[in-house]
Amino acid sequence: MEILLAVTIGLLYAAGIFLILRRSMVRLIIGLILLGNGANLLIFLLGRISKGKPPIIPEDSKVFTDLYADPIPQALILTAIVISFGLQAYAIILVKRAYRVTKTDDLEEMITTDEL
Amino acid sequence: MISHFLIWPILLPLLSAIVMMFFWSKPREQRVISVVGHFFTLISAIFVATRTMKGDIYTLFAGNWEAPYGIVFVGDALSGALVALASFSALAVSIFSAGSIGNGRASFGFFPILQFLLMGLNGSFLAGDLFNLYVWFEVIIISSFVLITLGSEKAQLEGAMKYVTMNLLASIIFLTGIAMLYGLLGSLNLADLSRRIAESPDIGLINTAAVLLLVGFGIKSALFPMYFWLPASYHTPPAAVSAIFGGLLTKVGVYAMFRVFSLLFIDDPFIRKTIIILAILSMIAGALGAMVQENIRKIFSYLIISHIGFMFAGLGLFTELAIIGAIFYLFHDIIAKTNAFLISGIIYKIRGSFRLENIGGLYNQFPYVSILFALALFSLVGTPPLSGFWPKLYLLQGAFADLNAWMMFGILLASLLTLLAVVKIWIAAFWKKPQVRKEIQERAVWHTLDQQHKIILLTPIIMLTLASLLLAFYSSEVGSLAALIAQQLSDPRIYIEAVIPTP
Amino acid sequence: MQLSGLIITLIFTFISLFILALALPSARVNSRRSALSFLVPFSAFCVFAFATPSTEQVISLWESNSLPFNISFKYDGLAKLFSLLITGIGTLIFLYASAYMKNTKYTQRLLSFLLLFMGAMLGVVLSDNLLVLFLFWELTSISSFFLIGFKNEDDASQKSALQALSITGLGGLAMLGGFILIGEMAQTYSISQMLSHTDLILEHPWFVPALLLILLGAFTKSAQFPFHFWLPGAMKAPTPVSAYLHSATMVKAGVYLLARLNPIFSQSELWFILLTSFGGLTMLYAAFQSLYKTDMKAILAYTTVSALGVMVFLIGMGGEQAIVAVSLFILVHALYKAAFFMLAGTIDHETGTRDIRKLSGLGKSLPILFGIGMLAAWSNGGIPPSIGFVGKDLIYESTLNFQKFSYAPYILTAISWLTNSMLFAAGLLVGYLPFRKSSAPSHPDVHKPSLMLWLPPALLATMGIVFGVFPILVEGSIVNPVATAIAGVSIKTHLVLWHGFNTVLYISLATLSAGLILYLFFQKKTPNWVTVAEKYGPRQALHGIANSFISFSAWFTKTMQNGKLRLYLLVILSVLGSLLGYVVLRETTFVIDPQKLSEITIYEGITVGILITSIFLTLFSGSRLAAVAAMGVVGYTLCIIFVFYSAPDLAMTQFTIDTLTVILFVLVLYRLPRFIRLDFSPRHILDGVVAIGIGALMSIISLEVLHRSPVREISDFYAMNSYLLAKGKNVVNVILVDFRGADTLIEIVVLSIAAIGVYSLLKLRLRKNEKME
Amino acid sequence: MSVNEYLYVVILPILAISVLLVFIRFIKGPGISDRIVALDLLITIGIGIMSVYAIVSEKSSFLDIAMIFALIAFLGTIAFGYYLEKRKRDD
Amino acid sequence: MRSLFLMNILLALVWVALTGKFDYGNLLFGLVLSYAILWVISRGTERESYFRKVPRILFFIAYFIKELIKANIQVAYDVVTPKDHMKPAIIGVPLDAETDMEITLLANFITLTPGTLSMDVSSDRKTLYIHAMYVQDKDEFIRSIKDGFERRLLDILR
Amino acid sequence: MTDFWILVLSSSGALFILLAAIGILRMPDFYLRVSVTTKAATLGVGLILTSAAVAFQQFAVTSRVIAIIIFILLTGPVGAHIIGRAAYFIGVKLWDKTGTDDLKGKYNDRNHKLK
Amino acid sequence: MNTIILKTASKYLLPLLLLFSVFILLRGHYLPGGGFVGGLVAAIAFVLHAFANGLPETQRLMRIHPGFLMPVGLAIAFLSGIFPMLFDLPFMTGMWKKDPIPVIGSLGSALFFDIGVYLVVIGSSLTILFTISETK
Ligand code: NA
Ligand code: NA
Repeated sequence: MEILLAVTIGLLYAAGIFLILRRSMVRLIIGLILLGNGANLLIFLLGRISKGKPPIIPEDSKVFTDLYADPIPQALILTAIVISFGLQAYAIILVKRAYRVTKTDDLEEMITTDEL
Repeated sequence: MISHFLIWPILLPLLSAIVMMFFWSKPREQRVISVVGHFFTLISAIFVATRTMKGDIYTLFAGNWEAPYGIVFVGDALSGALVALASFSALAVSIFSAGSIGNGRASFGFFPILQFLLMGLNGSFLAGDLFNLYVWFEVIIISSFVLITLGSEKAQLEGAMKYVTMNLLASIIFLTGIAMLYGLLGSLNLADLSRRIAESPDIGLINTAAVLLLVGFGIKSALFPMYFWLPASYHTPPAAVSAIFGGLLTKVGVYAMFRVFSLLFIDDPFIRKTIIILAILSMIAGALGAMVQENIRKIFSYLIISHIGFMFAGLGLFTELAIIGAIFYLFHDIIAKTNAFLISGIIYKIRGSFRLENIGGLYNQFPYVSILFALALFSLVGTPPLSGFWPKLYLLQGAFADLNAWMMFGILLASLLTLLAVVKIWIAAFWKKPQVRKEIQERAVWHTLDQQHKIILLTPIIMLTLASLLLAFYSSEVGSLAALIAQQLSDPRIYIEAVIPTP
Repeated sequence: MQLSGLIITLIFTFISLFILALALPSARVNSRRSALSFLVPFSAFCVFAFATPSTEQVISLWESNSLPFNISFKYDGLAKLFSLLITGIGTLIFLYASAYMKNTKYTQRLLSFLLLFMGAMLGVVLSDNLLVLFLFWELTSISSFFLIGFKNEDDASQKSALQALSITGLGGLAMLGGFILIGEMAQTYSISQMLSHTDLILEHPWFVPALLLILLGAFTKSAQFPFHFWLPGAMKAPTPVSAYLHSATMVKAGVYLLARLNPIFSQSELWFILLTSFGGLTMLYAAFQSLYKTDMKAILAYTTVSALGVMVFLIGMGGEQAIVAVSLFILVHALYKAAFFMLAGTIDHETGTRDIRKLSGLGKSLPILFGIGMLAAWSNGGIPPSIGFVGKDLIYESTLNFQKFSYAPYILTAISWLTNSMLFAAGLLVGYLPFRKSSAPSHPDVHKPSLMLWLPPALLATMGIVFGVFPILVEGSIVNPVATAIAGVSIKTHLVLWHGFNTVLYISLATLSAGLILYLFFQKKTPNWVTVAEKYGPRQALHGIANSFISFSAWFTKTMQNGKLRLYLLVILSVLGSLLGYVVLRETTFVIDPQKLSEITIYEGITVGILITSIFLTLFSGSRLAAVAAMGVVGYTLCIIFVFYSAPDLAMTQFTIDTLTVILFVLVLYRLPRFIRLDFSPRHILDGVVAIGIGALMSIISLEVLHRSPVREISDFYAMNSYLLAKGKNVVNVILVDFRGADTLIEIVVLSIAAIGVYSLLKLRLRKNEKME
Repeated sequence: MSVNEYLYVVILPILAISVLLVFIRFIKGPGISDRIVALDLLITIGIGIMSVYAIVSEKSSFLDIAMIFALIAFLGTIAFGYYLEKRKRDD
Repeated sequence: MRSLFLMNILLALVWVALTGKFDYGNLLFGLVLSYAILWVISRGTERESYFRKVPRILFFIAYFIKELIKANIQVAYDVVTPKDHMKPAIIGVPLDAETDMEITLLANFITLTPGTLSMDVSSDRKTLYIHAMYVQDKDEFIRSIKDGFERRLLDILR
Repeated sequence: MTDFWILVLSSSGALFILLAAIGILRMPDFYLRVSVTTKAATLGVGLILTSAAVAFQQFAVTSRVIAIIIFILLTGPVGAHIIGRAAYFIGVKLWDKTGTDDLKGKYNDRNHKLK
Repeated sequence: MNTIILKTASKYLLPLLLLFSVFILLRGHYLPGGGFVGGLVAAIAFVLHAFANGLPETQRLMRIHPGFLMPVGLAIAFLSGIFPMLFDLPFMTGMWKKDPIPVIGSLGSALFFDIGVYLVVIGSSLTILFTISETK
């Protein structure tokens, strides 16, 4: 399974990168979101995966009696997800505003600030 | 040493921001709270700095969970100094903003976000945990996103598209590096990581993380060839925003590089060499860019890139002299760049434009202000005995010790080109006959301001120039502080021992 | 010793105070205050005149504890000569300037910059520490920039100031590089101490670059060919500035530096070759050019360049006679050149022109000036009994006795003779031609200049004769100590005006006759090739280099920063990909050990299959909404994976956030245009290669990491203490609100900022006057 | 065969096949509305899978995720409906 | 009616608390018990309708489940067999239901049974448009809806 | 006994879900797909959830199951209604064998008000 | 969207979802859930209501601007973070009331912190979504 997930991670990165290299702002944002997903999955995978063992202490005990999945990557991803949500929301709205103001979705037409 | 005081430079901006959010659409109250908040933050930051510069390293275990289990805030000499400098620059910008940011932006969160930005900066400097550093970085970038687009002018939005994209990419790369390190070492605490890396057999894999962080932080600090977002965007927001960005944002990347590459990644010749090459190319590429720009803020923007190269050069060499040079330059650059952009703001108020062809005549019209500006600008250049000169001496010595001719060449060439770029500004904006153009005339509001308002706008520049002069005047002391920092950076054991004492 | 330190400190403090005093009050003319400013250089002059130089003593004022930057001074013969010139001529210049600039705006600004400049020059010549010297050196460049550009609204002034600063700045920084090199080689930046470590420098592999860098600094400052052109250009400055900077002080800083470092470098063959060739070329070329100038200041500028060439040439030759010759020549030249400049200035001041073609017969109306001109020309020409005559003798003596290579005496003497002849002719053009009897005087009823416009040059010109008659006045007090300092060994010569009829005297006579001939036949119409030489000469060459450098900068900047985000990202990602690729290829083994991996069940297979399909759907969908929906599916599938692998909190959050993101998109999307069609282009291949490359690297790296055994120390701590210490059973939540609660606090800050950002992006509409603040 | 095995061997595969089938519809479309319905159905099946998973792994907390799924799938559908309505109106 | 319902639940909870046995069986028993008690004490008052409605609701649920299964089988047959027997149509059904609650519940129940889908309600709230899979005869369909779900639903709600 | 109910409930649930899945793939037009899927899936998921309640036999689990079922019953049809009507006025075609269309022409094109 | 069916449903869904969100918030320390998800669910409840009834109606219902919840939540989180400092404990140290209470479990500063998170999440997501829906 790890191999499959590793390949998926690779694909998420590749797809994200391919999309951010496009001219359309919408694709750009989607690409960034895919990259974010890739990074989250990477944290998850590299924190090692284990099936059916949520890191929740059973009701009747005070410590784990069984094996449990590493909770740290989960907490990290959770934080990362929420943060990316904020950033993505902002980016999406930025795209909307930029489109309204510049009248184009084509990033190659937004070059005025780079001119001498 | 457990020390509550480390948290105040983080909490005070947060507190001020929260209070301001309760005064959401009351710009007048916000301006006062902003300045007061920044002032107290500065006090707390100076408190931190004066303690850390004695050589002790202070820690604060958030939640009372000892390292490496909880999040630890660490104040060593570098962190302390940067917290103080950042808070100082922020106070200057805050005063400037109080005088220059109109009610439009002020009633849409400008001031709270300025506080959040400072909070993020101070947090980054004090973070002793890699993931915590990531989160602080996010605070910084989102605040900067908002500040850079606040107002939604066309240029702002276009610049922000690039700024946002590249910064988000950098964050993702950073996060990827964190994933690698956690996967390999099972820890996030910097000291703990350092300890584990020293014993790890997987240095090869750890180097991939090093590369990821190099690129991630490289983008954030506008290192060649990852700087594109900077000249595309820094000249678009209000001058106050450019100032705090120019002074502090890229520096956090530099700081993070220093922290991570001193503590975590052991000496890998390939990576060191890469850093040196990119540093030299930054110096030159940035300076070349500055040479040909016609917009004051763009000139400064490119100079940021060029001067980031100086700091990275020190990091790449990583000898004591080189680190001293880089750290000293870092201190100097925070002050000088903030000041430069604030000056551009005043010039805009006077002439209504940032473009050189629209300015002129300042020297004859405002001789004393001009001399003040000249001091600031020549500090930026590094004309001896002003502050930028001293770190370069260390760097040149360091480069010689390494027999690195290219680096010496880069530093000297970049210095020369910086001089020429600034002189170009001087001639065009200060000497040349003033250009009067109808279409920009209405934006030149200086003459409509009352005396008090003008003083508010000039105060931060005087503050920063004085600070710059102090850096120069006490160059020997600053050098000693930088030497202390270099010593702390060169020996991770000091840091580790402070954070996770051996029982 | 302590006393000298005190005195030097006092002098600098004094100067600084006066700079402030002049600069602060107002920009308006305040002639009384400006007139008094001459007291500063004058009192300093007196101090220097009575101070006894010492070759041994170094006065240390301040030591840096982390840099080799020690403010230490040394007052030896060389320093004394220059200090006296700087303050002495400075005094006269201040007197002259306050008269000359009487009705000009911003006189005080000029005087304060002059003072600043003077202080800097004193610093240069007194410093014993190379870095301190560099500091003052740069200050002279900066202050002269302000002086040359004094008429700051004038286009030509701006240009020449920029030109001067560019060249001296270039040289200065090169010199700094050279200083660092030799300082580090010798392990000291003290010039005095360096003298005992010359072997360390000469034997270092980087000796040649170090020498070249230092020479670049000295040559640019002292206007050696091919960097000479900034000096004539700098004549845009008001005449007092020209007189000060370009006769006695700034341009001689380069010569000073060469003289100062001569003991260190003189053993090197390269030193000799470079100094004599550049010096020789400069003196000939500039002297020749001076003959074809019509502006008095231009003539003087070129002769100055030529004279600087002579000095460099002499230092390069070395040997006792040459060193003595240069020691004397520095003094001589300063006296007559400053006089000439002030003379030119006064003529200009009274007649309004400096063009020698428009000036004639002034001797009648301005007899005093005529006298000054003649005296200066006397000295310049080396006609007895002027001190110039002594100097010229010494030059010829040194060239005649030079034996380093065959024919050397002939060649060197010939060059000197030619140069001197032309310089004499040029001197006549300035000092005699405008006053020469004329049937139609150009300015018959010109005003008599005020006292301060003629007294200073008159004093200087007279001194040239006085010293000639009594060379003893300068012999022991100046020339010998200077020569000793330059040579690095004790020199004691005896200066005499009259050596009898010898070869040297014949050559001197030949010089005078040749000069007279040149003067008489000097061509009013400049031959074409002279103009061409200037036009396509070094100035054009350097301008061309500078211009192509700027074009290159522009091209480079535009190419890098072409505005296209795609390019930016591609560059960044290529850097990432190649660095990462290199490290990964170097380090990884590519072994997959199935033992360490878990098996794939069919559900997981299907889940991942859907995930991958959705990724492709997102990639290649032509419809935006479909792409967004597919992206949503990607998130949902991840969520299922989180469910499979024991992360319920994560699954919940991922699912919620994914949906909200899709909703956000949906709310925004209908305002956006449709996708541009995804036509295939070569760009896609490039992008694809980078994308797939990095993707593959990520896969490889993750598999590699998975082959290492995990470290669970911290997780185990959390698991153990989650309930016992933090009273929660959902460890993930306990991490979020307690173990790593600080992260969460920051995170909600991020969310708030993002919300404010969205709000302001959409709601804020600026009023017109608020657009840029 | 225990209940768990049965769920594993029979029920989950059926659900997995259902997911595949629906996903084919999702890919095929043709219209955006078809995709939305397919997505909604996918999530609904996801709730089923999670319930089964909860039984199999004896962790009732998966039902919580199911709850969230149910809730949000609805919001998604509403949002898409909103989009379709807006888009038409603004064309 | 509402107060009675609340009272019923409250009493059941009190029962659970008294017995201290917190599970569904006990709660259900408590509900039935308190229902019975309430019914006894409310006989003859106008509040009696509550006690008529509860059985009706139960009947309605049974009816709904029956319809659900019946229709599901019909659809299942159609879905599984290759030949399509559908005869779809969109039919406007005139409504007797008036309040928001009535209309919404009706529409939802119709949608929940296979083969029918409530498309929309007219602005005047007089017509419910239903997409149905098997419409042999329009009037027959309308009648089946009105007599089936609508009547039973309104019986409960009114 | 418990196991039996789990088997029955989960099997029938899974079958209904499969039915919905086949239905969405096989049905000729959008409206028919919605028609088929909403209820079959709702029913199927409801059954599976019930089997979970049976399996755990805990108060907390059962209440959650009930909550989810109520929620699904409440939202499923509303969602179908929303998406169905939206599809109608963006012009998603009806199957060509569709008989009467009482909605035809009743929507106001501008504000989507239904006459 | 102009449909009574959705409007009616949303009227009942809103309280249901809000209740649910608080439930999720409170149980987070023991079972999956917590401030984030809880806040998001609450936000979704209002968003649904807004979709059905139009934004003005929802805003009228909420009475305050959702953005106001952000400083309130931040302030609660901030205070729960500095509260321990009054007792000379480091920033954000968890402090607990001795005896647990039902449903929630132990009452402690972490819970207040989570409530802060909850409010900020509601405030920010609603601010984002509402602003977007409001703006053309
Ligand atoms: Na967190
Ligand atoms: Na949580």
